[in-house]
This record gives sequence, C-alpha cells and structure tokens, in this order.
Amino acid sequence: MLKVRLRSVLTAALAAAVLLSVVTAAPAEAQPKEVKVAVIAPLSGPWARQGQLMQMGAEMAIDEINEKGGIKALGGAKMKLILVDAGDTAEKAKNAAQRVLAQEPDLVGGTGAWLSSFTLAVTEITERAGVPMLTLSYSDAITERGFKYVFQTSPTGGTQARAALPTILEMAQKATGKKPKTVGIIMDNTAAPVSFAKPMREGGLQKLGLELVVDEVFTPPLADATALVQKVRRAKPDIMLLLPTSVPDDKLILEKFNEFKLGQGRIPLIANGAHIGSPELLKNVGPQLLEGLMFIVANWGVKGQEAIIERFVKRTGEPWITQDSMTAYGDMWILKEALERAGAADSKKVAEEIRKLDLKEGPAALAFPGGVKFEPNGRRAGAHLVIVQWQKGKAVTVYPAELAVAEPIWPKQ
Amino acid sequence: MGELGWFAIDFLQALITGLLVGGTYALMCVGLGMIFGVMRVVNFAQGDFLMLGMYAAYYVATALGVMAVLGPYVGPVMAGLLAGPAVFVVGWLLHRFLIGRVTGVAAVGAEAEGHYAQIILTLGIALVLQNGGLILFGSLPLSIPTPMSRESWEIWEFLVNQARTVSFGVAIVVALLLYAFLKRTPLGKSMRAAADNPEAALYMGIDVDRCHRTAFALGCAITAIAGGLIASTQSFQPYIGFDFVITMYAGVVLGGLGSILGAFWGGMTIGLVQQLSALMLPFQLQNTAIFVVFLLIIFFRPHGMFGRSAERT
Amino acid sequence: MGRRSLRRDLFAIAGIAVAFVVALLLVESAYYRLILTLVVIWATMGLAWNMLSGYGGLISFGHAAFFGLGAYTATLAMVQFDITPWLGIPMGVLVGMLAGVLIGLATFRLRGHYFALSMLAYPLAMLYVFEWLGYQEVVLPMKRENPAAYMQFSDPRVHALLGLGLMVLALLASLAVERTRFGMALLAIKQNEAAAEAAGIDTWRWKMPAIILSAGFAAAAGGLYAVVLLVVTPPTVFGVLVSAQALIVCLFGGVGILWGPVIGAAILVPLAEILHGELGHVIPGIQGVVYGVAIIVIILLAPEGIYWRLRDRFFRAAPMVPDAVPVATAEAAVTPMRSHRPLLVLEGVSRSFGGLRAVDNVSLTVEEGAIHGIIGPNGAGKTTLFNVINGFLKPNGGSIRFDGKDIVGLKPNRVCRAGVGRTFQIVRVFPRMTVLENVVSGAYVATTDDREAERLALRAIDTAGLSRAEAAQVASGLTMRQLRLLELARALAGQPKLLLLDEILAGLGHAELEEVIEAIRRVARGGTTVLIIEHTMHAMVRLAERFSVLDHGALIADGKPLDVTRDPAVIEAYLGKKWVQRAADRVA
Amino acid sequence: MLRIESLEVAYGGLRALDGVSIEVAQGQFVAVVGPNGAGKTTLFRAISGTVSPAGGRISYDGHDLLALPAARRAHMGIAHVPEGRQMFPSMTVFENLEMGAYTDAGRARWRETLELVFQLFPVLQERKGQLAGTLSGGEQQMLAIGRGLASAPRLLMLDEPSMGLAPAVADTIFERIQQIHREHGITVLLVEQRVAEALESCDLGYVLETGHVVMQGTHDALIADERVKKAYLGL
Repeated sequence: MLKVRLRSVLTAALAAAVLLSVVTAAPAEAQPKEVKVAVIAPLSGPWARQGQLMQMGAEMAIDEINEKGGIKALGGAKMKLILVDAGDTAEKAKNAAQRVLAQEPDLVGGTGAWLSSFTLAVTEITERAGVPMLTLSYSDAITERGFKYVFQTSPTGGTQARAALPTILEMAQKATGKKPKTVGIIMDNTAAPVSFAKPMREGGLQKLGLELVVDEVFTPPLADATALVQKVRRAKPDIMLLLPTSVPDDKLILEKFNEFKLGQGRIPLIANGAHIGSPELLKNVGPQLLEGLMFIVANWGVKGQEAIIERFVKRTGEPWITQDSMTAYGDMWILKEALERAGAADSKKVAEEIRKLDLKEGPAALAFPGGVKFEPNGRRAGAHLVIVQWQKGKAVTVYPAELAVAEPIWPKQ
Repeated sequence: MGELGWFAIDFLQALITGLLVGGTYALMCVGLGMIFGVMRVVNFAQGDFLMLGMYAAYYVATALGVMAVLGPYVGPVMAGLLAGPAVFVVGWLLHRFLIGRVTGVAAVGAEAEGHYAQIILTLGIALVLQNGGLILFGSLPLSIPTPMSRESWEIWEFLVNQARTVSFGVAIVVALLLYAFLKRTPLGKSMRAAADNPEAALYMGIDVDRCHRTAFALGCAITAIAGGLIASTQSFQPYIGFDFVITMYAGVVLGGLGSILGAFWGGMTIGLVQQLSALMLPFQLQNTAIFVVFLLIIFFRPHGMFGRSAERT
Repeated sequence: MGRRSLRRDLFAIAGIAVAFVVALLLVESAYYRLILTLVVIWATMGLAWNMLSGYGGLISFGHAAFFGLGAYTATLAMVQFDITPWLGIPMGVLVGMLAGVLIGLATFRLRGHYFALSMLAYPLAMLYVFEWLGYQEVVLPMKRENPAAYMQFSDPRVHALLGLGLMVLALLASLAVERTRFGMALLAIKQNEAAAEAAGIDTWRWKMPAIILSAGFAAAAGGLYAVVLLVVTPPTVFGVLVSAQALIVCLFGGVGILWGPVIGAAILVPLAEILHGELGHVIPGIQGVVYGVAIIVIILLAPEGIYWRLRDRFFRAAPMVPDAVPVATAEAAVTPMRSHRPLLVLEGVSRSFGGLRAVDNVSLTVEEGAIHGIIGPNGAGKTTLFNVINGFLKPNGGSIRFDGKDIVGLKPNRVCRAGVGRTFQIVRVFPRMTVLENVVSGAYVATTDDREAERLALRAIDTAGLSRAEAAQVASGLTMRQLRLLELARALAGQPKLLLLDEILAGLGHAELEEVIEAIRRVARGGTTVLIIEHTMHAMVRLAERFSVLDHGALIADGKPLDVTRDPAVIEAYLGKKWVQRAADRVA
Repeated sequence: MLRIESLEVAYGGLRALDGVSIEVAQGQFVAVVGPNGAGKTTLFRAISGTVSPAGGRISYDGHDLLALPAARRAHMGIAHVPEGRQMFPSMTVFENLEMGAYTDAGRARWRETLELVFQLFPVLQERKGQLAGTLSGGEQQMLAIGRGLASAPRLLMLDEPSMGLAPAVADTIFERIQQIHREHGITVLLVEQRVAEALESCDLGYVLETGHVVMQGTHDALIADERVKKAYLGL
C-alpha cells in the first residue's frame, strides 16, 4: 500500500508543479516576443533586504530598456525579468537556479545571488547550462574555478584591498602630514572580508610599512563588541579597518567605538561593503556616529550617474542608490548590450558577446565606472574601486577624483 | 602597568560586560524556562517571540509615540516593558488555538507524551512568525534609537554601557517580580501546582488549562520584554529569533529544566562565558566556548545547575 | 510491529525503488530530478535519525554534526588531497561513526530532554570551529576530465540513483534493526531505560551501535549532499536547520518506523520547493507562512505522524494467533525437590541517601525454591533493597552473594543475566505490540535465537496463566490483571533463578488477586525462587513461606509468617492492632 | 445531595461505566466497592470532570454538574482526594494545603480548616515546611486528605485511600475518615477495594463490577449478604 501511496504523492506533487509551471508560462506565448533575464537573489530570509535592493535596480533598468523600444536587434522584443528567490540556504539558491533554468529554457542570462556562497552554488548550475551569470559577489573563488559563464563585475575582495590601501594612506598623509604607522582590523569571518584581508595579512601591510596591532575576527552575529573594541582602545592604531558584513554588527561596533571614546574621527575608520553605506545603517546609528567614516565599495553613486540616481530615488522612495541596486541596474544593461550584439535570444551567444564587450559609454558603462570589459577569467577589467565617505548624513563618493562628488575629509586628531 | 595589570583590567571589563549581557539572556531564559517548567513543552518558536517583542517595542516607542513623550532615555525602557503585554496577547491566542491542542490534557497518552507533535508544531509556528514578520515588518533592520546604546558611565578604568546597564537592571527587576509572583500570589502558586501535578490541581478547583495558557503567554511576554530591551542596543530583522533560541535553550538546560531560578543563572552563565572566553580564546570561538562549557556542566550535573537530581525508578 | 511480513516489506522497498526510478525517467526537467535527489538524501537523513531517536527514543537535535562531518570530509578530501568522493564519502562515514562513538560516550549518560538538547551543542560547536579554521565556503573543483571518477556526472540523474541506493541501504538497515533483537532492545530502552537494564539489556551495548549506525548514514547523506550541492559552508551542513530537517521529515512521516522518514521527505521536500518556486517571488515570505501553516494543520490532524495516523485509521491489523500449541507445562512440570540451599545471601547491606539510611545493615538469606516475602511500612526501604540487589544502586557496605557469586557492583543487566529477574511497581509495556511480542522481548536475556525466544515466551505466558487469545492481544488495551501477568511472564521469559516481584498484587480485585497468587505459586513450583514485596497482607500470609520485615531500613523480624505476624514489634510497627483482631476473628 | 443517573463512560469503544446510578444524601457515608477495573476511579473522574460521560446525568445540590467545567466543580464544595495521593511534590506541605484551600469556601474558612487538619494529622504540622515529595506514603495520604479538607468541602470523595499503605497506616487513615464524617458532618463518598474496611463504616454501599452496579444496600444488608461475604470478605 505504501509504494502506491508514495508514488501517487510523488506524482501528484510533480504534476502539480508541472501544471503550475505550465500555467505561469502560458501567457508568454501569447504576447510579442520577450527575452527573459533573471535576478536570483535572496528575497526571503535574513538577506531579504539585499535581494529587494537588487530587484529594485533591475526592475528600473528593464523598464527603461523596454520604454526605449526593447531589444532593437530582435525587432523590439521586450526584456522580461524573472525574479527568483534564493532563500536562506545555498541549497535553496541552487534549487532556485535549477528551477528557473527548467521553467524558462529560453533564459538568456541573469544576475545574482548576493551571498558569495549562494553565487558559488548557483553558478555551478548556470555554468553547466551555458547561461551567463553576472555577479557582484566579492569572493575570489567565483572566478578561480575556470568557469566560462560567470562574470564578476565587482573587483574581488583581494583586488579591492590591494588597490584601496595605498590610496587611503596617501589621503591620510596629505591631510595630516604624516603616514599612518599602525593599523587594526576587526572583521567577521564571512567570505568577503576574508578575501579582503588575506592579501593584507600576507605581506600587503608590511609592504606599505604598516604594523598590524589589532587583528580580531568574529563569527556573525555579534552579541557584544566590548571585547573587540577593548583591544583597539589598548593598542590605539593610526587607522582602523572595520570589516563586518551586516548592519546589526556595524551598529554594535560603531556604537562601541563611540562609547569607548574612539569614534567620531578619533581613530579614522575604513570599512568595506555596501551595507555600511546603506540608509538603514543611518537610521540605526544616526549621522553623528557615521560622520567621516570611509568605506570601499565596488560601485556607488558617482559623478555622471546623477540622472540614474534621481530616477531611482523617485521610483523607489529610497534616499539614495546603493551598490546592490546600481549593479543590478548595470547588469541588465550589460545583458541588453550583449543581446543587441548577439542578435539572437540565445544564452551561449549572449555569453560570447559579453566576453567581447568593451563599453565605454551608455548606461552600462555609466553604472560601472571604468567601463565594461571582461578578462578571460570573467573578472571585469579595471574594475574601479570607489571610496565613499559619510558626510553630514550622506554617503558620498570621494575617490577616484574623476568620479567624486565631494572632497574627502580626513579626520584631524 | 604590567602585563598582569592589563589582564586584570581586561578581565574585569569582560566580567562587567558578561554580567550586563547575561542579564538580558537570563530574562529571556526565564521566559522559556517558565513555559517548559509549567507545560513541559519544547517551544522552538521562543526566539520568534523575542523577535515579536523587539518589533512591539519598536513600534510602541516610535509609532505610538512613547519615545516622543518620555524622551530617549525612559522611552526605550518603557517600550521594552510594554512589549510584554503585547506579546502576552499573541501567546495567549496561540495557546488557545494551537498549542493547547497538543499539550496538557490533550497530550496524555500520546506517543512520547505529545513531545513529537509539540516540536513540529512549534517549528511550524516559528516558520509562520518569521516569514509573516517579513511580510508584515519588511526586511529593513531596525533598532530603537537611543543615545544610551552608545554612551557609557565611566567607573575608574571601566566603561559601563548605559543601555545595557539599564536593561540589566530592568531584567533583574522583572525576573524578581516574576519570582515573587510565583512564590507569593495565589495565581502564581496555582500555576506551580498545575505544573507539579495538573490532575490534582484540577481537583483543587484550579483551572489548569487557564494556568497553562497564562504560563505560556507570560513566558512569551517575559522573553518579549528581554527582546524589547535588546532592541535598543541591537538592530534586528524578522529572522533574528534564530540567533537567540539556541542561546536560550543552552541557558535553560544549563540551569536545569523546570527551574526558573536555574534558567536565570543559566542565562547569566552564557553571558559570562561568552565574554570571558574572549580573553583566552580567539574571538571566533566565543560560541564554541559556550557549547563546550554547556556540555561540561551537563556532564558533571546531568540535571543542570538547579535541576532536581532525584530520579525514581 | 514485527507483525508485518518481511516479504511484504522487502517488496515495498523494491516498489519504492522502482517507482522512484520510473519517476526519474519520466521527468524531463533537471529541476525535478534535483528535487528527487534531495528527497532521497533527506529521507536517508531522516532514516538515520530514526535509527537512534525513533527506535531508541534518544531524541537528537544534533544530527547535523554527523551530516556536516560527512560533507566536510568528502569535500576537504577532494579539495586538499584530490581524493574522489567515491572514497571521500566512505571516509566521511568513518569519521561520522567515530564522532558517533565519542559523542555517545560523552552524552549517553544524559536522559530525556537533557540528551536531546545537549546533542544540539555538538554541531553548533563544530560550526564555529570550521568557520574559524577558514572553511567558510569550500567549493568542490569542477573536473572537466574524467568527471565520473569524481562523481560529477554529465547526467545528474546518477546522483539521484546514488541517493536512492543509499536510501535503500538505510531502509534495509532499518528493517534489520526493526526485526531483530536490536530493535527490541532499542524499543525497551525507549520505554524505560532503567527497566530495560533490569531486564538484562545492556543498554550501552545497544545504544552504541545505534548511534554508530545512525551517524554513519547521516554522514553518508552529508557526503552525497556536498557532492550534489558542490559548495559546502558550515551553516548549510552543521546548521540547526539540518538537524531540524532530519527531525521534521521523521516526526512528520512517523517515528519509529522505516516508512516514516520516506513519507515525510517525499511530501515535505517537494512541498517546500513548490511553495518556494511558486510564491517566493510574489510575496517574499509567504512561502514560509504557507509551509508553516501546512505543517501545523497536518500535525494537528496526525500528531504522531502521517504513517501512524493512516495505519491506526485504515490498517488495524487483525491479531495474530500463535501457530502451534506447545505442550502445557504447568501441570506437567515436576515439582523439584526443595534443596534449602541459600540462593541469595545478604550480609550487612546498607545504603544511605544523604544522611538517611534507607537500608540499614540488612542480612537475610533466601532459600532456593522459596517464596520469600518482604513486608514493612511505607518508606521502610523495601524498594531500595530491591534496587541494591539488582544493581541499580551500589550498597555503601555489606555483601550480596547470589548463587555463590558476589554480585555487588555489577550493572543491572549483568545481575539480570546472572539470573535475577524483576518486575516494577509501575508496569510499562510496548503498547503497539502484542502480549506475546512483549514477552519475547524479555526472553532475549536467555537466548539469542528468535525461535527459541518465542518458545520461552509462550512457556512463560502459560506459566503466568494468560490464554493464547490474550497472548495475541495488543498490549494497549489490557486490564490490570493482564498487565500484571504480562509483566510476570516477561520477567519469567528470561529464565531467572530468582524473581524479584515489586508490589505485583497492588490494585487487583479479589478474584484477580487469587489468579495472580496462583500464577506466582506456579512460578515457584517451576523452580524459580521468588522474593516479593507486598502490602496485601492476607494474600502474603497465604503466599509466602517466609517473611522478612523491614522498618526504617532495618530488619526487625525474619521467620515463618505465623511467628512474624505475632511478633509484637511487627504489630507495633506495621500491622496495627486491628489486624490482629481481625485475624483472630477470622480464625474464630 | 449527589444523584448519578444511568451514567455511561466509554474509552475508545470500551465501556467503563454502563448505566450506573448512585445516590448520596447529605451527611451520609457511602462506599463504592468492587474489584479493580470495575470503573470506580472512572466514576470519580466523571464526577470531577476529568472524563466526559457518553450519557447519563449527574446532579449535585440540584445543579447539573455535567454542565460545569471541571475546574468549577471543586468550588461547588466537592473535594476529590485522588487515587495515588497526587501531591504537588515540589511545593511544601503548607503550600499543598493552601492549594487545597483554593476554592472560595476554602479561603473563607482557612484558619478553621487548617486547625482541623493539623488536629486530625499532627504530623502534617510537624512537616509544614517540608517538600511534599519527600514525605512517606502514609504522610502523603494524610496530606492528600488534609488538602481535600482544606477546601471546606461538603462532599469528600476518597479514591482508594488505603492503596499501597501498610496495614497499620491504613487503619489510622480509615479511623480519621470516620472521624471526619462523624464529628464534622462531612458527607463522604469512598471508593475502596478493601471491602471489609470500607463497608465497616458506611451507611450505604454499592458494589460495582465491570461498569455495573451489581448490588446496593445498607451497611447491615451488605455485610450480611452471602455473595459479598464470599467474594469480597474472604469468609
């Protein structure tokens, strides 16, 4: 009796799934030709906010593309966004990728999946299916696997660290007249900070003449930051690298710095990642604690992007655009450009065209300062680093000079 | 100052922090311990009641204007306390319509006294609360804005965080009030009686169902108050309960299942171990230290620190 | 439980396997194939959990520990040493089993909720250690050449088949557990660990293989999971959700039965996926709400799991009547010659709790073949004395010799196997099993052979005076008389030389009392010595040929019933004046 | 005072009580005797509301008892001293008594009843502060009765008070029960399987077997009955 029931349950479940997918897919046939692209991002679970930000950016790009006449090379075909929830585990993310590929066999490409472990799992699927995936995940591992269909638009963690530190030291020297001698690191042990800190610990700091005097790693979420900041208070480094990855941990650490009389510029703080420039962090800790805090990101609202930002703010009600939205926006435009060049809604051809892209202007190039061109391993060539600083309650780009919308202010002790 | 002097200072600072952090842990453990003590239910949704408490406190503080009226110092504390009654209602309703169906009299004679059903049921409730929270409250991390969380009182070499100190004080007071309630008032005593022997309690004219419901709702409320207090030091999102439910269970088991006093000291122990372990171990192993200490204590006292060890055959 | 025929179970397993393969061949989409793969992996994980927690009742909230070790061993073996998962997964199984041994050694002394929640600590402690070691995200490298050698098949259906193979192995292992004395021992441990120990079951000896087997399958599931997922992070393999998933598929489908986890996984894994896929992007979070509500509703309808609900509702099996009627024994048994040889000798035995001397310098001798009664007021230390004799408690002083051997310090199961059987005040039976099956569980002390065990059980049932029709009844609906006789038969089935009966007459009506007394007499006539604690004095006077009276832990009288009941000290301490008066009336 | 009419209780198809009718008048001492499994405890549980009958009526003081939730029934003046004592083991002796006085009447007459309880069972006063779980069996039974009395009941229901007690202790307990009935005018409904002791002191007795009342009558009639003598008194 059991095998019968089990089988019927299985078949029923599968039949239901098939039916649902048929129902959802059916209207597509009736409409004029569409080209499908996907955003695979966590829309539920602890990272839901980040997925939502990506969704907002991607939707804006799609609307703009379609308003301007869709994909011209395909007779004005509209681009259609397939939103896929990657959930809260790598298993769910991978299932999501497998599902979207099964249900949308004509998918030409996508972006995702925010968390680098999710991206790693998702790209295992898309790689085998030959569907190009764009990602802003920092982890070096993503493009170290020899994959052909993954494109990392952000500089990897390691690249960011190597590029950013000399710039920051220079800024410090210019402002204070002397070079920082000591540095401290507080970081969590997720993939992004780990790949950021690795080259620095392995001789990077030494080369810059810096001595590492505080080196603390924690597993998120943090319960209390006292023990961490106590060490900083003792060692008083000249600059401090703060590398947590979530707003709750940011809040605990920043407030503890303030409480221990180390905040508000007494020790220059350099952070990493988009979360530290998010409106929600501002809401959680207030402008006073953030003032002067600098952070390194792959992408931010820079000079030239004013129009995009204005449209985004108007559309979403968000106070400004962050990296997650901007990259998703740009990714859609990259796919659009590749589609125009490929002239066919075929994922492999699109991928080939992405590999050949060299965009210096247009919305895609605007979204990714430094232009869109990929190295053979899939990393964006010359992916610029942007340094942003909190100034009077806003996170503004201060470096590189050609993109900056404000002058950096180095705290003077 | 010598190496030893520095260590002493670090140690005392960690001790202070551990006590302060432990205070709120203790309170949330007391909430969970109360539910287990009276109803013998393994409630995996307890972390999500903590989350509800955080949101309740947040909205009481901001939308209901308690902060605006009472100011940024008293306001958050008041909001934290008011989270209690709000979540009490939720707990009451959940017990009335769901939990009560697989606990108490309903669980007598069921396999493993209904624990299997209870575990799954509370896991289901946890899922609904977390994801319902996402729909209702959104994914933005929030916190109650108060200057207390970023300021401290300086006592000689030591810095004592204001928000945590106030939370600690309130947590102790709430725990003491609960203790007095259970020891002194007729309702509290009848709840203990219902916990000890539901059938006999019924013969005394005690409404056991209502006792269970009160205990469940009260347990949820106590944990929610702990959440409400934490909401002014930490920011939260709908899935935060998960981070705390394990801590809570560790604390309650450590203290001895069924003992309110034990739950309190269990929570306190967790806070202390968490902070003190950072003096000797890499910070990343903070939580490993908690679980190792947990296992050690349980090995030497298989019924927790305050559990009754008399086992009858 | 053992009522289902083996052949039918094997057919069912084969049927499931065939159905699965057919489903796999039918579905086109790689997505559904992936889901099918995950169904069998999680079903295996559930089965693994079931082996320890379902059969043995040792609920574990920490099976992620084994799952994660399996996953990381396979992954790290490939990443660091280029060892194929074909070897890596078996290595993971070994690591998992080793962890099972260590965790078992450390945790088996805990009971109930303490055990369950302590298990939670292991995977979480490991989770942070693995993060600290720097294994946040480990990717199994893609092997472009010779992928099959690294379990990276061009056709992912092979993964599903591997998973199926693993699940079938787990099902067969479960079947083997269920159908042998292994399962019986685990079941006894689940009911009452102390009573199991007293019934001669070396609980450690059975819990250990249970956790090793369970850990091995969990680790294998973890290893395969890593190969399928290709990315391993500590939260995905050590996280609470993994432990919870094992528990959920099992509790949802039905605990303590091999079909439970299969049913649970077959429903829940696709359900969660479908909800996620269809609703996740519409209103983020709604999928979790619907899933949670579905779980809540189903568990309210089937609180013990779907399998049990369906079985109790539709498949109440008809009682099986034991096939052959063996020779009647009670009448045929020749009353052996009483030897008057001392069988059990206590000398100066004491046991105190804190300051209280529960047993105080007791010396007594029980003769072979006797019915020896121990009486005394409540709290006199009678049950404590039994606990000291059968090894639950160590005496603080004195010696206990049984059949010429010193038994002080032996574990209860050793004492039992030396020939001391015991019943308890509170009768605990396996409610879903028949009386016969219950009694068979007691016979395994005497024999390892299943047929022989059944033969001994039937003989014990006859001696106890239960009918064959009663033997086929399910134990959940028994009367107090039947329960007491069942308990007696179960203890008797282990062929004890000495039987300790603890208030076996309590709560019996008059006619029933007579019947049980007669049964005890039959036991004694059959050559088993009986030491009995009882309050029902008028029964005891007729039953026992020797009384020992305890008061405040000390022996205050010892001798023939008539002498003892006339002893002023005994009347003062225990019997009361009324008793004397009534006894006099009765004689008159 | 208490009138039970054709009460029926079934557990999963099995009839535990089948058309049982029993009457207890104010001030009476009524004993229900019978072998185990006859349904005596079920009868009590139906009165107290821990099992719900499938049919029949229970009226108490003219009220329909079955319409009341279980927890309210104690407040009507019914004290149920359950089988197996059922202490609150982690509460003190005194707190156990306090719990007995949970009813309105019990609270109102607390001092009075407490004095009575301590007078009947002086050992309870000695052990006032001790945890109930650490008492001996006899003391626990005394506490259980004392706890029942603390509710200032009009009807005291005792379920197998002698169970598991040494004969001497059981004798004391029976003496006290008689004393409670005689000296304090409390109506007593006693369930026992020690038929001799139970019938010795009752006004009216019922014999319950397998869910049916098979015999009923006055003390003298039952004691004299041959069947009772044979089956229960062992004469």
